[in-house]
Amino acid sequence: MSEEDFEPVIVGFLCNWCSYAGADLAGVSRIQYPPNIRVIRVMCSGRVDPVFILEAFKSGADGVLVAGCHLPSDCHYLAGNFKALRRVILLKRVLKEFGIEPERLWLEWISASEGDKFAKVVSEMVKEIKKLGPNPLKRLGGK
Amino acid sequence: MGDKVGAVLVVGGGVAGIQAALDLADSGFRVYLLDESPSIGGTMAQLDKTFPTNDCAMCILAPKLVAAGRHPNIHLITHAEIEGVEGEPGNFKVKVRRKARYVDPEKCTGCGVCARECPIEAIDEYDEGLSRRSAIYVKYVQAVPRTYIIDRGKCIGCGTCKEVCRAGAIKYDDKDEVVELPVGAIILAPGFEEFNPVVKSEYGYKRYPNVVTSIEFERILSASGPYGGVVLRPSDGRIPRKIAFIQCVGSRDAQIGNEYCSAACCMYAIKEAIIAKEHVPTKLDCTIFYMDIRAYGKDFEKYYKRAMEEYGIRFVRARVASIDEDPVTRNLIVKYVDNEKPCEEEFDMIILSVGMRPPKNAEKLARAVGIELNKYGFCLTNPLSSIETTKPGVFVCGAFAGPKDIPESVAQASGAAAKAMSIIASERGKLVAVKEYPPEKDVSKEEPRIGVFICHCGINIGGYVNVPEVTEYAKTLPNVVYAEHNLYTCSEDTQKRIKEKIIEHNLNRVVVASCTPRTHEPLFRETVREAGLNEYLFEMANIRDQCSWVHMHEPKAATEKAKDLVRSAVAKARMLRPLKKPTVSVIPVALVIGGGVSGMTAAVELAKQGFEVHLVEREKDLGGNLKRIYYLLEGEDPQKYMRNLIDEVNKYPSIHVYLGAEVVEVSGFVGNFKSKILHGGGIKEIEHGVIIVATGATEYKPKEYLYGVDPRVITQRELEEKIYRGLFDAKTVAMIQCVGARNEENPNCSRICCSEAIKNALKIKEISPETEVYIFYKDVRSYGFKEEYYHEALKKGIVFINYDDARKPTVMREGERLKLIFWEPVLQHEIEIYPDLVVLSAAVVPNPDNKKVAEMLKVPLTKDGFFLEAHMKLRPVDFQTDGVFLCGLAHGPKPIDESVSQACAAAARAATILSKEVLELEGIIATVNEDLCGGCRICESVCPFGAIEMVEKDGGLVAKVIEALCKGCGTCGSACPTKAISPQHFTTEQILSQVRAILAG
Amino acid sequence: MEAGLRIICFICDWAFPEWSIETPPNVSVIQVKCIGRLDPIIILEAFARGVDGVIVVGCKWPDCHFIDGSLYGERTIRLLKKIMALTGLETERLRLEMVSPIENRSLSSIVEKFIDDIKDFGPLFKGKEADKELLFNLQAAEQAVTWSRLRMLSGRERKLTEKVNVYGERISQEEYDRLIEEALEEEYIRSKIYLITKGKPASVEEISRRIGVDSFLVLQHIVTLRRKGLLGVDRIEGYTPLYKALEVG
Amino acid sequence: MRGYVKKFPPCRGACPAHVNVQAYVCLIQMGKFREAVEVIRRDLPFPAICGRVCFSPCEDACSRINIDQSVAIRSLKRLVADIEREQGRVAVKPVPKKYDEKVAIIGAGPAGLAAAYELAKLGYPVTVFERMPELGGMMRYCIPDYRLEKFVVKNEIDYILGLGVEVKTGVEFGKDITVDSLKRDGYKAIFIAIGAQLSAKLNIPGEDLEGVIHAVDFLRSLALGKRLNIGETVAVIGGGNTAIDAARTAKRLGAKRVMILYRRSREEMPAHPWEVEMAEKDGVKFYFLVAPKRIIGEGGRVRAVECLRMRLSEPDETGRRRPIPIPFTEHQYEVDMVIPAIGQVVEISCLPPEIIGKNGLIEADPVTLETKIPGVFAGGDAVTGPASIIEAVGAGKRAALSIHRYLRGEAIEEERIEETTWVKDWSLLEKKERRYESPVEKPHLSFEEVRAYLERVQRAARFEAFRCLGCGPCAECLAGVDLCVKDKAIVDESKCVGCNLCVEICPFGAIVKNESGVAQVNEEICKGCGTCAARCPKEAITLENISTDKILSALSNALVVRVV
Repeated sequence: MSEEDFEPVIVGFLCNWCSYAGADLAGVSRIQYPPNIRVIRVMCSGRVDPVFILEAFKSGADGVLVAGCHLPSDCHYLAGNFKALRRVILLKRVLKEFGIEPERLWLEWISASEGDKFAKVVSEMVKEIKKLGPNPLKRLGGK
Repeated sequence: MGDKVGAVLVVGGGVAGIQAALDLADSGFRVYLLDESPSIGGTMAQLDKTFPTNDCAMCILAPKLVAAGRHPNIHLITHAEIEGVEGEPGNFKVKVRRKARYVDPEKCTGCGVCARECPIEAIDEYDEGLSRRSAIYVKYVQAVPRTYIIDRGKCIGCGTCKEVCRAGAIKYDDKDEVVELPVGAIILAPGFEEFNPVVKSEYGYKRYPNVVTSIEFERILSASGPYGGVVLRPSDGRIPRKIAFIQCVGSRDAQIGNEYCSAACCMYAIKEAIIAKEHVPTKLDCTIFYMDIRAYGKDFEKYYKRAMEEYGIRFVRARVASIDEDPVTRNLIVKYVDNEKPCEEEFDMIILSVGMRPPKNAEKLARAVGIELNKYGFCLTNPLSSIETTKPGVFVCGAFAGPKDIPESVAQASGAAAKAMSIIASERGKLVAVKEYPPEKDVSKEEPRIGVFICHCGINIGGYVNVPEVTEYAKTLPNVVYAEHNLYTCSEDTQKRIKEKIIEHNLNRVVVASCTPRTHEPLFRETVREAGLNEYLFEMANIRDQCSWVHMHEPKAATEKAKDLVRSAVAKARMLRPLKKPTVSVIPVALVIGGGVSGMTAAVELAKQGFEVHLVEREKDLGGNLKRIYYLLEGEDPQKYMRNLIDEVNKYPSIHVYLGAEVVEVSGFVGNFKSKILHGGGIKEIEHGVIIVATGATEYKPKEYLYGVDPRVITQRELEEKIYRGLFDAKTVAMIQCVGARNEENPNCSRICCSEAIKNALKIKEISPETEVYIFYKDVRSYGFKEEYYHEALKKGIVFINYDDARKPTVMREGERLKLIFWEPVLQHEIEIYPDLVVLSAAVVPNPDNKKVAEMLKVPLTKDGFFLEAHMKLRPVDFQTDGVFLCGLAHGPKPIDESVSQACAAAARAATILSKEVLELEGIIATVNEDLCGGCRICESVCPFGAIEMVEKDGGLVAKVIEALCKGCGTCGSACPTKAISPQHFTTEQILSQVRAILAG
Repeated sequence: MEAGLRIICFICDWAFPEWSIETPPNVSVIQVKCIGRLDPIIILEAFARGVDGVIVVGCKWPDCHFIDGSLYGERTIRLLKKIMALTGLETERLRLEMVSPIENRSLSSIVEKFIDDIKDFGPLFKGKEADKELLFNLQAAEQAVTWSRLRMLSGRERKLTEKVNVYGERISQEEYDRLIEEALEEEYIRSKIYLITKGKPASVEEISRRIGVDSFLVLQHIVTLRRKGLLGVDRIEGYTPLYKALEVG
Repeated sequence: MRGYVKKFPPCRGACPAHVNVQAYVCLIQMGKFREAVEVIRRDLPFPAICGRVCFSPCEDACSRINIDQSVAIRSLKRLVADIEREQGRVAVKPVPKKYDEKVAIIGAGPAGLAAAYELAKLGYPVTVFERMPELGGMMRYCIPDYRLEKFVVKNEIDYILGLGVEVKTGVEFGKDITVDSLKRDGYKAIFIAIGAQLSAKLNIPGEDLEGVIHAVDFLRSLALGKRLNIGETVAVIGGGNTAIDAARTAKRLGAKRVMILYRRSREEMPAHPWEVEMAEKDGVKFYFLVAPKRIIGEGGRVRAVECLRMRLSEPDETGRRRPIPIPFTEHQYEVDMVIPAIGQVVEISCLPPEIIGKNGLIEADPVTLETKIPGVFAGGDAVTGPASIIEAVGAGKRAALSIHRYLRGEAIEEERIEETTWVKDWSLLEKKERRYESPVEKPHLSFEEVRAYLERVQRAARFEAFRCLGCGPCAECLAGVDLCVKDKAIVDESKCVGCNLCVEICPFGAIVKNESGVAQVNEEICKGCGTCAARCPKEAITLENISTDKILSALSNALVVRVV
């Protein structure tokens, strides 16, 4: 598969209060971005269990985006975003062992008024993951 | 006396108005929330970030907007004004003119197609003129109500909007409508208007494009603003390298008649400078030209310090004489005088920190309501209770009562709500909407039968996503037994249809694919509930905001994505379980800790509303700090006020006062606390629903300036006592400010000392005009209208001498005389004086008991030991722990009127709980599978709300969720190693099934 | 024959019987059903392709076969003249002639008169550097009339000025002209910005220099274009954001 | 027979014979005069006749009236018919007989001949029975020469006969032949179109005096070549077209004074206003609100007519104001001749009694023209009472269709012409005062003048035809689809936002918004002018044929050609 043909699938876990709202704002402002992302809403980025991310990669996601409220104090639940940060950092290490490039996992802070940032993050992520090519687990045959 | 009406009119839909409305509505009153503008939100909705936490303003405001918009007891009346008020407290008749909007709010879905097609452009007021909007518009994207409005002045009547509106919401023949609202009380919260600096022509505003106002700069900073959050110079779109803020533009300016201080500008300028530095990718120099930095609020001084030290923002104490533009570079040359030296400095951009003016229609409003205004045109209030206007039954909050920042406005708002409640306490619950639902069907044993409803949203979705195709696709998904598509799934008739289809097809799960659940989930949940299903058996797929609108040029890909999203929603729907909203009963009794002015006020306000109160005071008598305050700047007699307040406390049999008592143990949670009071040698156990912390604060006992060594060195409070007792006789008095404050040890400002010093100095001049008074200060923080007294003091010849930490005055004894040496900054010379009295403005320090109380209540303290509220901006009297509130000096230093407002606010917030027999809690909370729980306590440690307790079971420990405290964030679920704890509605299985479904395409 | 000006004559199918259509060789006649058919893009494109003059011949009211099609056409020409003035084109290079079949005029004389009147202007493109500017201006004008704002306004001109608007009011011609001229100027500048950034990302100042519009105004238009989703920040170079036109499908 | 289209432009809809006006006017625009006549002949065998004497309801319906004046349709028709006649018509060939069923047509007036024409075209053996020596009925006998030359009538009848129609003249219905006899003779269908030949009587004293001659008889006698002594003063009684014809003929025959006595006022006159105008130009005097009471004779011959003054009452149920005599207002007009022209009646004595209606007319279904006797149809004046040629032609055509269906065993009443036309709200158009002088509208010229004029007006005629707004869709012109480019607007629904602009500006109301709020073009109405496409804010409308791109490429072609 050539780089141009490859359309990555990205799963996004967005926290309800900031990032999901930011993604909505991108919509309201009609900021166009590539249609590669599929969003799953969680109440807090702290809810994102590493299991979710691993399952996404196992199921063939080419990239996973976790987005939450800005550090330090935007979190609706006080500090869920810090927890997300710690988990993602740890998980990135683990991913390597699974044969998945850690660059496929992104963590971003996107506030409710950063619609354009959300669009930008998605666009960049698609670009970067296109460079990485498809999820290696998928390449190995198992989907 | 006429019958009372259990409704309140709140005028002004800014953050203050919204807060007042929510408090009233939550405690059983009908609220009419009126705003002149077409949507609520006020000035706060325009802000980028808020100080001192740098929270995104919209992020924290939007939930309140939404809550107000959908509250069954709040009736929004936007684009309206008051024409007249008749009647008396408890029973007013308010004539309200609802201005023609030309859009039917019942029909408008807020989809925005009209605005996109409208050919007429107008200045966007929300963006302060930095961008354009259409003649048909909504104020901002998150606006509530998100109902469009036609700007009749701009509209040319081409008819396009009506044609493109598939919802049929446009009505060109709309007319103004005058309605009469019966209400028991009125709360005025019309906010303020920014000073228009065109008047200050020397600053070149509007002549030089790179001179902007602070509110314009707020929009420039905002990601949703004109420049997308990149700070740009309006003249050429370049990112500035060097910007300056000029303070007090339109404030503290006798020339233009605005003598008062606008109270918030120093802080917002610091905030804007910090945010600008954060937003600018390159190096940005920020300079703030100021007269005094008035960072007097809680944790403000720290913020100010951080701005200087961490961010390197330069502060220059100088009044700027003029600004000139370099016509070539359009840079701005600021002329100012620093240390008597005329200086010139070039900047890329200048931000004028504009002050607050009374709202545009203040006079009209005052006439219509029948209240008086002060000389500046703000609302005239009682100096000791600044939420009361000159008309009984009419209260005020927010900036209309005088310039102030958001937390104070919010506190005042809740306070005003309490005042309103007490007038019509007897009518509580009489005018609120009560809804009857059919019994809930038990679907637990059924196979999922999912109905999918897919919205065209006019052309918003249907124009880009092949909706019929997605519908057909949905029909092929497992467990989907029915699917259809609608022009507008949110329309009233579709709600009816969904209900019919649920019954017709015996659906037990419903999926709607349309817009965002953030705005529309409650509506559909309600519909599902009305059809006899548990409201949590509903799931949404966001195929508009996150699909059709963002992939407008890729209809094929958008359609595929919509299918994926629907598939994911259906997958989750399959796993949905009905949830019960847990309830807790409420004991309608309050415990107030502290018998000072705050505690007493809170107790009285609650008693007025018919609640029982236990008021616990450690000392032998009531009154707290107020006992030692004899004068007020504004001239009122505080002692009389205190006596009246104590009388009132004693008047209510429902207030149980425990003097010389102490709360020693508290257990339970909101609605059901149990406490022990040590009183008269015995322990009394009480049960109550809420706690109000009003433990006050104390005066710092100085170690500096020979205090306690020489009797001629006293504190302000001691001076006040001396004057009151007629013992004052001194020819020269030196006052030293910030003793024990704004230093390493206690970095915060004590807020009241400047005013106290001015008060006492003026008093001295009154009784002994020939006495010389020197005040040594860092910044004179006589914020708001107190600035007037500063002016008066200056006029009376009181000498204000600035000092900084590097050159503090020194006090020493020279023989019998006291000698004070100080650096005179103007003369650049050291000077000595020999005062008869040295008066130290000692800091307000936290009550040493705070720590004990905080531990007992499991509530946090700030670093310096004051209580830390739930949110510095929007929840100033709440604790993060539900059911516990705070007010007065326990929260931080503040003058009496602010304490009174806060006390009322705490009472109002408490009333939102006490007024309910049972509290209904959110259903999305965590539950524990005890069989799996290993008792490792990880969940307990990660829970930010202390909602998990460990209980014994079969000899081991297992986690237990305290339902009343859980907020459903799910952090515990992802941390739990055995997956024993699971947040409902976002369970691991549910999310994993979504993940798998999304990737199964 | 000496090289004459290149002229295009748009003529309504009904204005002249076919047998009477005779024009000099340097005039190309393009028949349309009605001059109401003439999308402003067509005429601007004609100029952009190097036509030196365009004459439009339609039916005088009330002879239009499409009742008021020609009246719409007339308004379009009025709009076009305003646009031409902005692009720096001599407005005389576009002429509208309304004829009635019963007047029995000859097309060739109408055309010849036109050619005679504009011959002093010479060819549109003079083979000089300025041609590039003019071409760019014309392209911008074409872009401007492609966007819906001008079309929405001009399409409703007759309704608004001759009948009444939705509020039952009539908008005076002066008021309408003011509106359309304002919109025109704005859309024209926006089109230029759009076209420039379509080529390669550009900063406010580059654009300002390129089109000779104050950078202050350029930024304002960029704000609007961004709001409309037509423009985005490409990257920031040093202290200067560069903008790029967004592809619109 | 070709199928009927359902929607007509106003002119065609208004024409009782539904002549395809727009088509032939369009052809005239193009200078295709012969084709134009052919198009007329599809519906009407009498282009020249109707071009002269038709009361032209088409012109009354013409949309152009809303702008200035109607297109001079009748004159155009006459022009092309005359040109064809002058230049020599292509010889008519008999239509091969396709069917065996013989059809008898009683009466060779416009109705009978039109029916014969249609049936012959369909391939039926048709026989026309006529009592008079010449064919043409009222056209031949009752319209004066100065309005309708006999050779014109003959020429057009010859055309019909050329198709293979058998004619039997001098055969009197009811006497020489009857329904039964015809059936016996093998005629499977009969069309009775005997007209209204008898003059209505005044029923006043003196009606039988010498010098009293009823208009129809007067005109018919002249047509038969009789010489009449008309004297110096003639009074014509009545206000219809026949009265005018009689009066003007009398004038032409040398009467010094001709007066028309009419019991109502000018407004109520049934005669067409232009006929009245012409008569006045000829010098005919009009006396209104007078009704003859008796005719006074002297020596058995008319001397004077005594009249009563009338006044008009309130309008009655027919909407006309009834005249009421004013007592004691008797007065006399000295005259040499009185020509009552107050209408004709059907000669019912020859008819089978079962088909005679109460009002002295034949009773037949107004649409299908069936009578109570199966296989017997009736139409024209005999059914409607005195009416016009074009109405008679319409009846003939309808009868032919009915007979065809009857003979073919089809349902007779189905699929009749729906006289709907497209609707345009003309009230939106501010009508401007504009007197328009048609270059071809010169009917008051003498025969010779007109003929000379024709030569000159050919070009003018084309301009006149240009005035046609072409209300119907372009496909109206079935003569030559290739002659002009048919086009229509097409909406790209994915681009349309429903702004309604196209709906507002479409001059023909061809665009509506459908229930999903998207513009929808009614192809039948759309004329492809492109006014919408040039303005659609979302560029959602294109034209099927001549898209903007096509024009742009024409542009480059034009330039390429020039460069070469």
